Amino acid sequence: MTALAVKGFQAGYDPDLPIVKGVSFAVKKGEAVTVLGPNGAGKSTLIKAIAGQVACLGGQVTLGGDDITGVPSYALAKRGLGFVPQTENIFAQLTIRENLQIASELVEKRRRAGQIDKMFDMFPDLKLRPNDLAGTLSGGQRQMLAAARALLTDPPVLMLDEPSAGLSPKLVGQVFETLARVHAAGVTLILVEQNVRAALGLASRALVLVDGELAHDGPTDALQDSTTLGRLFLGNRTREVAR
Amino acid sequence: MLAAESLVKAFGGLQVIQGMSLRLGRGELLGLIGPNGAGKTTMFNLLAGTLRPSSGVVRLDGADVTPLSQQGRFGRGLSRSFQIPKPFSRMTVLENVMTSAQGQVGENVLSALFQLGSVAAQERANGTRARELLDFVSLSHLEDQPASVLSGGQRKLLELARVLMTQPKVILLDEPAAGVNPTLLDLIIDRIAEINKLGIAVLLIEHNMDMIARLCPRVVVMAAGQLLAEGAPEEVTQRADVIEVYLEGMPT
Amino acid sequence: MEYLAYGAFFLTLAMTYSIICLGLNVQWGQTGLFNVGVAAFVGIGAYTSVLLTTPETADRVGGFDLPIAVGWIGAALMSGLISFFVGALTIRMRSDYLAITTFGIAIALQLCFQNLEPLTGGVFGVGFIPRAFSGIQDDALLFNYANLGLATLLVVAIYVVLEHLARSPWGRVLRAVREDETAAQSLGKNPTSLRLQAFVLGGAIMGLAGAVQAHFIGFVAPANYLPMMTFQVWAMLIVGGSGNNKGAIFGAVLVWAIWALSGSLISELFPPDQQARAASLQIVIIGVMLCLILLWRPQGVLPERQSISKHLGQRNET
Amino acid sequence: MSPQVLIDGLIAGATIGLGAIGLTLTYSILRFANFTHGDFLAWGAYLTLTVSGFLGGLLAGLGIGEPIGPFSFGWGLPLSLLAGAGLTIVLTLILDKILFGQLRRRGADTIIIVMASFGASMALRSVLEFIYTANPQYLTRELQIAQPVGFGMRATPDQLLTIAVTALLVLALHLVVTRSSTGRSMRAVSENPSLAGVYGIDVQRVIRVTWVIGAGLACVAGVMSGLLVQIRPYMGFDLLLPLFAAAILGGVGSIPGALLGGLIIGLAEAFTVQIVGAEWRAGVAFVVLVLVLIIRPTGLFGRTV
Repeated sequence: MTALAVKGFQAGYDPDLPIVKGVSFAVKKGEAVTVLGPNGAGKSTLIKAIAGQVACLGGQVTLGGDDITGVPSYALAKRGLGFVPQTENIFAQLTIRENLQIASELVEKRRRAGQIDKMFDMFPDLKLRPNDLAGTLSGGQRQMLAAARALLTDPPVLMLDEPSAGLSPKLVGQVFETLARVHAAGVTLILVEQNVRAALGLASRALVLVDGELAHDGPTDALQDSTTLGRLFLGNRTREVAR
Repeated sequence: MLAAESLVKAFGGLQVIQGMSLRLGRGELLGLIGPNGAGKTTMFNLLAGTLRPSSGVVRLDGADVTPLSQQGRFGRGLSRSFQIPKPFSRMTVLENVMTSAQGQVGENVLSALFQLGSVAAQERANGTRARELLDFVSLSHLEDQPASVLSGGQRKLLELARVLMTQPKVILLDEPAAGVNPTLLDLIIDRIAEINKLGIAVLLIEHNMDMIARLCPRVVVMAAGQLLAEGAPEEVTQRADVIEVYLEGMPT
Repeated sequence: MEYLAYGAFFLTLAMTYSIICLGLNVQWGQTGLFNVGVAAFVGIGAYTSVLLTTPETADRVGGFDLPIAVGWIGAALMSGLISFFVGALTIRMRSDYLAITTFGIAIALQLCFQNLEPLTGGVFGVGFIPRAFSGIQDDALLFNYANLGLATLLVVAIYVVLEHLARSPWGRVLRAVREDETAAQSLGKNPTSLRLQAFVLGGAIMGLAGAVQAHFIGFVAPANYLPMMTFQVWAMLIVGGSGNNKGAIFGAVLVWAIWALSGSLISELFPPDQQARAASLQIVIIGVMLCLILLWRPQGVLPERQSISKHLGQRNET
Repeated sequence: MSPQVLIDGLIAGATIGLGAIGLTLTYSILRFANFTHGDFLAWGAYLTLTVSGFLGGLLAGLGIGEPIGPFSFGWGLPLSLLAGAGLTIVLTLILDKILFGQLRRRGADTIIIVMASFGASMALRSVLEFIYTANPQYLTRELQIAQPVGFGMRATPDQLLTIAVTALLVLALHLVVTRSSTGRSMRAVSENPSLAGVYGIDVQRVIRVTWVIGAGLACVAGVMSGLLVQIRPYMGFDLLLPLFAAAILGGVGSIPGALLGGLIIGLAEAFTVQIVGAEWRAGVAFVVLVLVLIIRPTGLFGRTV
């Protein structure tokens, strides 16, 4: 059962210069997939475009079989495609509770308060001072709030853009622990990461993007030994891995 | 030529650069590598003067340039490229290079109106030099085209020509190979080596290790805002701690 | 005969609008500065020149009885100076702050024109302004042709100077700043100073146009410099093609023609007591036209062209 | 100087403040300086006037056309105001649909949208002038006598009512924006529209709500100004600079700021009329604007809704 699929997908900021150049893959329901690749390969652009944040320049995206190409991001959120951007992923000028309240409007009225409480239980840091502005949170707490916001609606598919960026190793551990729990609960995860080790620990399958093209698609076991990985990130990584 | 001495840079409470030093010798070609989030770009901005360090000293040709802005350092022969090149896309390729020339008399409206002779002479001289540089980066066939038609790799080459047009003594190149197809990559590598042969010192931030290995006799590896390793590329990339930081993204 | 004289009169006014439009093109077309106070800068020029060139009168300050040419130069300098102050205050800020401030300047100066009676003659303004070629004023046709010739000459001269500037290093770096301010800055250019230069130059040209117009019509009054005028000039530039000096001139003539024709059409169609009311339809036409052009052809009739330095010949020459 | 200045300033300031709130909201949520906002005030006043023309006869026929209590108008006016506000809202929504929304969708520069608003403003005002002529019109012909309200100040019941209505509307709006889910969404969109989409907020809907609030308040402000002074096609245009000055003085995006800015400008105008002379009144807003830009360009309340 396919949760999300892209076919011949092209995306970018300038129609003449696509950053993602014809990528195709399908993610099964309940799968955890990580998108890896060197800097500037188009990883972020890929998931931003799937989430409706960057223009899709060609190809098709389907969510649970429905065509969602070009659907605006708010409608995707309503259809259960959760997305956590890498930076500026919370409203700093709103309170912590308000951030969650906005997200809660996507669930039925009677479940809203319960879902917010559930998130407070999941991320106890947020419960300490829920009526403070979210802008006062530390970097790690911001990521927690961003994740809580996305998880609040129980999305069947959740995409995250570098959730570990700028976090200390301890916090990275916490974030991935949380993601593992989320995944265990049946959520399909698509994860763009720079932290290869952490990502491989969580995901069962890796997509490697190089220069906007899919260079590798397969189970993470194959990538576990560090020579392959070293070559991917430090050595002549492009062609041989691709084919 | 260009030296950083125990630079520290903090954003809010977060120390991104934690006492980093490096030295770029006269006419040297030095590579700066490290995983994402290691602080390379911040380091680069500190050297170029785009950012001011919280503490530490930047020296250019022996002189302390720490208080100087990017413009000030620029005037002393330090030029930088951008990771994502920003050509003026509605201007022609030639104009893009011409615009980079420094000290143009005609860039003031009054001089442009009244000092016709010196403006014309300077334009001719700059035009000749700009065309030489376009020959150098193999873009001369496109000189009358708007920069918007250039491919990603060609934009990198144009950026190189623009940087050279400023007649720098030191250039800082931020990922000149990112998003470049293999054919143009060879050309870029070749041109950077050529530039270096002219006696211009080059500091190169790059993720493409092939390129680093081919160009740089010496590399500096950064991790978590600090110096992790230093030496020849072949040695450095074999080190376990270097491989480790690349896989961990952001180590302690 | 009468038609010929009217034609010359019409074209002369169109030429004065062309000059204003060329000034606005320096500010908007080449630099991207949104000036909503065009009428004020034109008015400053007009009043300055009037002050310098009219004979001394008992009930007004000034009246220096200087030659018309001195009035024109003074007009350009004065408008340029005011532009400098407005620009220095707002050019660093968000682009729409300049719009709001210039809008404010237009209203404030309108008040000054009305209320500083000893200087401006109040709401009734100043009449009997010395006119160029006043020696042949009795021969209406010849007089109109002479004025048309002079105005056209000025338009051509300003056009040539502006084209020269567009192809100069100044024009080039101005385009660079307009396209990408931070990139230009990283090449050691100073965007604020460049923008300010363009704003002042444009303001000075508008001031000159105001003086030329005042000496042609023969009187100035606050009602000549209402926001209406700003709006007309904007429509001219956008329709003609901003960024293109030929477009600015073409737009001025075209919109002025539409304006004049719709005006005479209204006076034909509506009874005299309804004409003031119907005149507002003219404004609706221009307003709707401006919006439609912005929606469907934002580049105008004559889009901007590449302007290349004239010192760069063909490649093989160098 | 008589203390009367204070109350005159407050009354003028209330109108400016109400208008400035709409302007500041569109400025922070749609992110452009809207030059048509002044004309919304004028359209609101004329639409209300037109409806009340129809309604006046009807209500008089029903025998309830008489002035209410101490006020100069009957039940016809509040009813027409509701209808007028509705029509003004429809007008702004249409304008957004055919002009601003189109430009937004094409990714036009802010400044192009500002320019379009400038063109639309001229056209809107001239349509009014064509339909209603430039002659001033009045919502009521009843004469009112100013009553003493203490401290040597006098005010008519209508004037006091406008202050009360302003206070009520601003309080209500403040509660909506700070407490309701719609207000939350508005604040979110003003901070970061693309993130708002990720959170599941329909940005287009928030934009429509913004127009509804802005147009509604503009209509009320226009009617208040029409009730106390007169209705002219240029009334909105003449108020535009004070509106901008108030919004910038209060800090773009701040509702209390816009009201406070409006009151300050109203007071400054009243003082100017007393000290310098009525002919310089329109220049006050410009002076305030320039002072704000020099001293504190972010305004009194920075940048939060």
